[in-house]
Amino acid sequence: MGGNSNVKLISDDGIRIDGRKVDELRPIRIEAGVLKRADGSAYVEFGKNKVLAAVYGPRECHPRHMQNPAKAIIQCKYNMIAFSVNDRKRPGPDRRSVEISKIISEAFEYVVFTENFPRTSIDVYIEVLQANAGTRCAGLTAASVALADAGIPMRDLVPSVAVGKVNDQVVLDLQKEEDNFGQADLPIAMIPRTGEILLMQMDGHMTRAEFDRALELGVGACKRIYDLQKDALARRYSVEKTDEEQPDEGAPADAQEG
Amino acid sequence: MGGNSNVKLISDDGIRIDGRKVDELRPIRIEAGVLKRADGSAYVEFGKNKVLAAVYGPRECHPRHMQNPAKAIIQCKYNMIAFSVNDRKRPGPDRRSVEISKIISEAFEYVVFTENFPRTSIDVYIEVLQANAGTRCAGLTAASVALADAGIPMRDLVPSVAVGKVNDQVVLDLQKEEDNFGQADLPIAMIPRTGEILLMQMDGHMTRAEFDRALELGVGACKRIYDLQKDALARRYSVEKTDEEQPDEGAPADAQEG
Amino acid sequence: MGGNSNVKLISDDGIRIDGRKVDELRPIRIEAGVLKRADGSAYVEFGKNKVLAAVYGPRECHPRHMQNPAKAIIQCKYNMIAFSVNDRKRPGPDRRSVEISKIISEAFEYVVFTENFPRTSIDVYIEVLQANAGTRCAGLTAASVALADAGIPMRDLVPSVAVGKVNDQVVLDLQKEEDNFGQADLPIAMIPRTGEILLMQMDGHMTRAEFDRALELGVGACKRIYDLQKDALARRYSVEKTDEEQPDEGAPADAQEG
Amino acid sequence: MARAVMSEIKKDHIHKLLAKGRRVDNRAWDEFRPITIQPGYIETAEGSARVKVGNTDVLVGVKMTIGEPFADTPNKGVLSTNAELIPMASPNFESGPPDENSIELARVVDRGIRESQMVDLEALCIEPEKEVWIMFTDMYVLDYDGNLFDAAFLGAIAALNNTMVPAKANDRGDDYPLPIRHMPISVTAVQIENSILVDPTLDEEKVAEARLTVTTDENGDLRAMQKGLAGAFTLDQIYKCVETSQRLGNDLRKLIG
Amino acid sequence: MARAVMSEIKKDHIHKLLAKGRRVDNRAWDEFRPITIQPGYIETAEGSARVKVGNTDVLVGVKMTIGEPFADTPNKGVLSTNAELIPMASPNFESGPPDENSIELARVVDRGIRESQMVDLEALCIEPEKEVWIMFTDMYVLDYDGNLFDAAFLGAIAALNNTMVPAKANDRGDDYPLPIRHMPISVTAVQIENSILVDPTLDEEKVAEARLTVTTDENGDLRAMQKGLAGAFTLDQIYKCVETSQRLGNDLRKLIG
Amino acid sequence: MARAVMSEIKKDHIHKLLAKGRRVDNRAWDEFRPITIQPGYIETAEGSARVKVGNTDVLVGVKMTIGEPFADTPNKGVLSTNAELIPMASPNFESGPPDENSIELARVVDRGIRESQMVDLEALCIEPEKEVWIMFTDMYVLDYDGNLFDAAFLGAIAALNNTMVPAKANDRGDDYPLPIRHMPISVTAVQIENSILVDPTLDEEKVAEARLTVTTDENGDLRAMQKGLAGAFTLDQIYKCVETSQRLGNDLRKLIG
Repeated sequence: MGGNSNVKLISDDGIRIDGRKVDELRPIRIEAGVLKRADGSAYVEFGKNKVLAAVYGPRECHPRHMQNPAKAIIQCKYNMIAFSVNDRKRPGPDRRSVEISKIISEAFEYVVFTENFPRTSIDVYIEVLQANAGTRCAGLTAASVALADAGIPMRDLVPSVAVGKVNDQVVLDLQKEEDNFGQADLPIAMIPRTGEILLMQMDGHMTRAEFDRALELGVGACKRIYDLQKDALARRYSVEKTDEEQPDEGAPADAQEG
Repeated sequence: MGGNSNVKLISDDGIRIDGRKVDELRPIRIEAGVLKRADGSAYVEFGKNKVLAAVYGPRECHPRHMQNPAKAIIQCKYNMIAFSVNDRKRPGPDRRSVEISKIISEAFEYVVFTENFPRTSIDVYIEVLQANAGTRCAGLTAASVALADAGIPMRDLVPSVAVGKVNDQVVLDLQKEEDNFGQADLPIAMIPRTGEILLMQMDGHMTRAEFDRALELGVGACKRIYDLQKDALARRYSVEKTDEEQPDEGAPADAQEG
Repeated sequence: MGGNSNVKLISDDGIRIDGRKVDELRPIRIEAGVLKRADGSAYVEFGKNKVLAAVYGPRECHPRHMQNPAKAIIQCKYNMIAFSVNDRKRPGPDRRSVEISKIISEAFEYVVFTENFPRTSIDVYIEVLQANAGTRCAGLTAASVALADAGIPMRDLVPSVAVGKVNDQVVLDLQKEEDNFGQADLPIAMIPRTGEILLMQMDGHMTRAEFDRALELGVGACKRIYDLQKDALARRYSVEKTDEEQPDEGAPADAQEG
Repeated sequence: MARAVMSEIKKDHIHKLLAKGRRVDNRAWDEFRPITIQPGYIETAEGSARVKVGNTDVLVGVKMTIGEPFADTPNKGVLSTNAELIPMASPNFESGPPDENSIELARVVDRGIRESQMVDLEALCIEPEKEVWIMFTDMYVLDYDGNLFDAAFLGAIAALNNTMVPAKANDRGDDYPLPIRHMPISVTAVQIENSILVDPTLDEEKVAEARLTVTTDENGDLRAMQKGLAGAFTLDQIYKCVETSQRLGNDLRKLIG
Repeated sequence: MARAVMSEIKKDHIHKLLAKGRRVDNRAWDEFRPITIQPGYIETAEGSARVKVGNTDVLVGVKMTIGEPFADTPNKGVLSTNAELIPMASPNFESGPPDENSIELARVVDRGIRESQMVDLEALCIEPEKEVWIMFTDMYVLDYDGNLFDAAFLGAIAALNNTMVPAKANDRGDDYPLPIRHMPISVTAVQIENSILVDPTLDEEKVAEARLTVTTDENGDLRAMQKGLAGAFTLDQIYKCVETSQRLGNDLRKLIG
Repeated sequence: MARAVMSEIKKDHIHKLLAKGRRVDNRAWDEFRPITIQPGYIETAEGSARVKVGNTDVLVGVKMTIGEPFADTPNKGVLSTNAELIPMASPNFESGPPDENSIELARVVDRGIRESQMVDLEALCIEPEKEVWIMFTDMYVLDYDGNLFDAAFLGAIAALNNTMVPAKANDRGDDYPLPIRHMPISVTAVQIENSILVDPTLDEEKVAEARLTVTTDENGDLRAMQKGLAGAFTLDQIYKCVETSQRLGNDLRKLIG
């Protein structure tokens, strides 16, 4: 958040620099099952963001002292690759990615039926290949599809999106320039079936009215992303049926529904 | 030790820049039982030094390969917090604190009845909140009280003080300017009951006669600090009796006496 | 490899700057059993290279998850000490030494009868005390003698040497200036008894004909180094017999022969 | 900081009391524990404060040095915020580099200071592109009994409020107080079986399903939020937390000089 | 990357087929799996390529910044090559700093680029002793099914071939393509019970006794070699690998722009 | 370096002999093992020495580079001392960054050099506040059989005594010997059941209750001390150690050039 509201990012007609309206999402593309080795995987684009997610597990949990005898632990690692941003990012976790990994892990701990897999670890890897603001939301969206692709039972899929404030207006799904020069950023993730908020962060400056409007916009957008997640899994499932002739293997579909 | 004896730190009347005589300690304040979570704790001021010590244990020793089947191990960590010195100190152990932690751990290994608690670890944390020369001695003095406060049986309390050489004179309990521009530094810790030396380091330059005089001064001062340690524990114990009505819980007093 | 063929390193008479012919080794000195604590050890000089190797094991393998229930693992650590090179090298492994350690470990995994010692580790330490090009070959040569000195049964001793290309000529056993300004470097290690190549790396630029010539030179030189390795072990063995009067303790000799 | 296990009996006790609308220490759901703030606790720091919220004890210090600005903000001072969950404070804290818990704590406090524009960073520029003040805020947890976010944030703003820029010692003119523009306050609540409880103790945190920290300024505007733990909040619960933060923030703000 | 254990049945299967001169996926001993190269895959990089060799999937990006040259090469750009075997790619890869496997991979690719003089490093000097271009080549393994050396090397040369020096954004004149002088290609073969197999799959690697990577240039000259794994090669096997690399290298070279 | 366990039989043996006033290797209580010093052992170092004290074998090298002085000592060279307890030297030494034992060793040697003002650091200033010589003393333990402190210290002073400042190679005039002002010598003794033993072997160290290193100069003045291990010394024992150090120091000093 540069907090610099002098940079004009929204035209007088309410059109943003990439041509979107204030309540419009970037083009979103979701594909499930894009990697061979991982137990589940997904590829997501939110505009110019390119994000891969892979899931391994439930598998034996190392180191052993981290095992929970009552349930699986979720270990999510969010990472930006070195050339995903303009200035090369040194490989390895920085403080930002440690925090994001933690809050995404916590979010999935709630939706995955972890009690089904005691003593195991479910490992979720999110790699941001190309970044353009909103990577944690794109990553969470991708990881959720990858978990379903891995056949891991969940309460629901988890869509995620950021809302923000730019030029004193509440806008949906900030891209890079808007994020750099905007006034507030509010990433959320939700459980569509119950309407509960699973992840929420905010920084910048919003009045109470702006916050309420932002939350409303975000919740609406999450529902649209949810549909795209379900579509991707449905395509994946139908492809699998055709390709591999396994009409009985319903794990991804199951996962998607509950 | 700057070794620069040109800076005049003692007046012709034998008075030091903070008004003390050469054989005078700084004002010392000792309080036992100052933290809630720790099993034992103490707060110590030596002049402008402010030091906290906390003890956890005897508790299970991790990692397991460090366990000693015959006795407890003492793991002391001495640390200066980032803003305890003029130039901010990066958090995390540096070589100096590693060495000090080691020699303090060794000192306590001798006085604690470690054979009473096989396979356990007794963890001693010393945090220097504000530093003004002599922090290892203040820390050791505090840690000893914290061990007693935790009810851990010991041969004796361990008082500690540094003696030094400034302007070609042997002086007790150097403060910061004296340490920076002094000619020698000799921190010691002792077991008052037996008169044995438990910790001794020296650097700088001392003749044999100066060394003998320094040792004599230090041993005398340790006895005075010992009394203050015992007072602090007595106060703590009487407070506990009043507050919590536990006239039978004699651990701190026991520890203090043996 | 500077690849700079303008620096004249071979005279018109085919003589190199240290007086050698293109197919001549540097003076080589090999001594077995030079350290007391290690189970086996060797000291090797290739010209100005000074290299020590020590072997510990077979011994219990830590950490346990690295144990192989079917055989011993070989853990070789190649290291250059801080003042072995012109610009002080920071202590600790760098990427180069990690790679060299890996390929040397792999080489010895083949020649040592690891299946004789399941679940153990055989630890090989190579310390380059003074470096002058070809240290990995000198180190491998030393380590092989140290393994034999430790009485560890092997298929064969492993001699090693580098061949290179300097001033468009293929030359044996590059020293430092030749390595700095040469055009190609080809370190090899072999099993003399079978003629097999156990280690091979190459960088720079060689035609196919040059490569064939280099390999031929290297194989021939390895055989000469092999003889020196056997001599060193024979001397070590005879010394031991004399010194310690243990005519029956044939481990080093056994190792040497099979 | 693996979330420590707690006895089932203690857990039940908290749950049963909550069912009757009560807390273990008899506080109201929106009541903080007693708070003490000792500003200027450390002489070697440019600013400092020791803050106790109940038994939770945090020491915060501010150090300032001169350095180069970031390339993209050539006329602004630099802020660096660090939290140390030292093993002195809890049997569950371990020695070593900051783990995910201390990183999250530091980053949430940092955003609360930075994004609220609490400190006028432009006033910390000495010469654009060349020299600015670098401000290190280090937070040490000395005794841990829950609600670190609010205790650390209170400590940080109290320490900043108390900081003198050491210009004189650096040959840059006279010392002056750190230019403070806003006074954001964070209020943290947890959700336990659909109840919202402000300023949770450690025992309450262990039972809690979800945590929400809301930071508001003197106008009641939102400056930062952070949801934590594995559970979820309904929208109504979020609105309740926001309103509580606005209301209690005003009371807490009065505690800072 | 501990060499993962593989079932005895799978192992036997590979061995039995090999005895009949066949591979599990019906390829000839000197046949690569299908290769796809997507140059320019990442917009935020100065050059990039995503390369698949069978199921092995590698993403390579090149970033360039301005920095100081090394003291001993004052008029040459600096090359830095890094490989990340991220845990996404294999259940046997772990998070953390590069281990010996990624270091070996990075160094072999680096030497293949550097010692072959593929890039004209002198053309990357801006001002001798002062300013040169620093070129970071980062290779990420996304999906691992064997033969990383060749997949990563193909990715690296495809990305370099595709790299624009970002002079304009750095106020150093107009952008220009990275000056490429040679086009080395690496070909890796393994030995299994005295058979030589090019482009091994992961299963073949697990069974393999020794590995040899040979890098040749457009003239068929040798530019780099690396022997790996615990076994040994006869001289004849080495000559066979060299000749195969020369022959297949010419085919692979055509895949790059 | 966990203090290795030793067999009870060996322990008893040492104790029984001591009761009769004898040591396992028949030395007197105040007698060093045979000492050999090879100065200039390494050509790539500015100074070096390999020192054996009995079977304990230490290699010390000195490297010098030009760098900036510390702000508080603008006219003095910089001294950096490092000890490596490499796993070659003992089955109990492990690879990795310096542990507390090597740090203590390095720091004790460092203070012995620094605080004794052995080297004239002002003569290592090239231009105040700008350029001084940085002197790295690296000590490698090659074979460990007790009394590292004295072996390492002997190695360090022998190497320093042998060091030529590499001015010529750095375009700073002619090379010159490092300016040595004092020749401090450390003598280490251990206490075993109230006996004092100088220059302990590894077996003696394992049995020892307390260790004391006393460093004295050519005038018999004290320059550094370090007490180690878990036991305690009486004042009389300390005086005895000091006097022994003064006496033996004079003998050892003769071994250095």
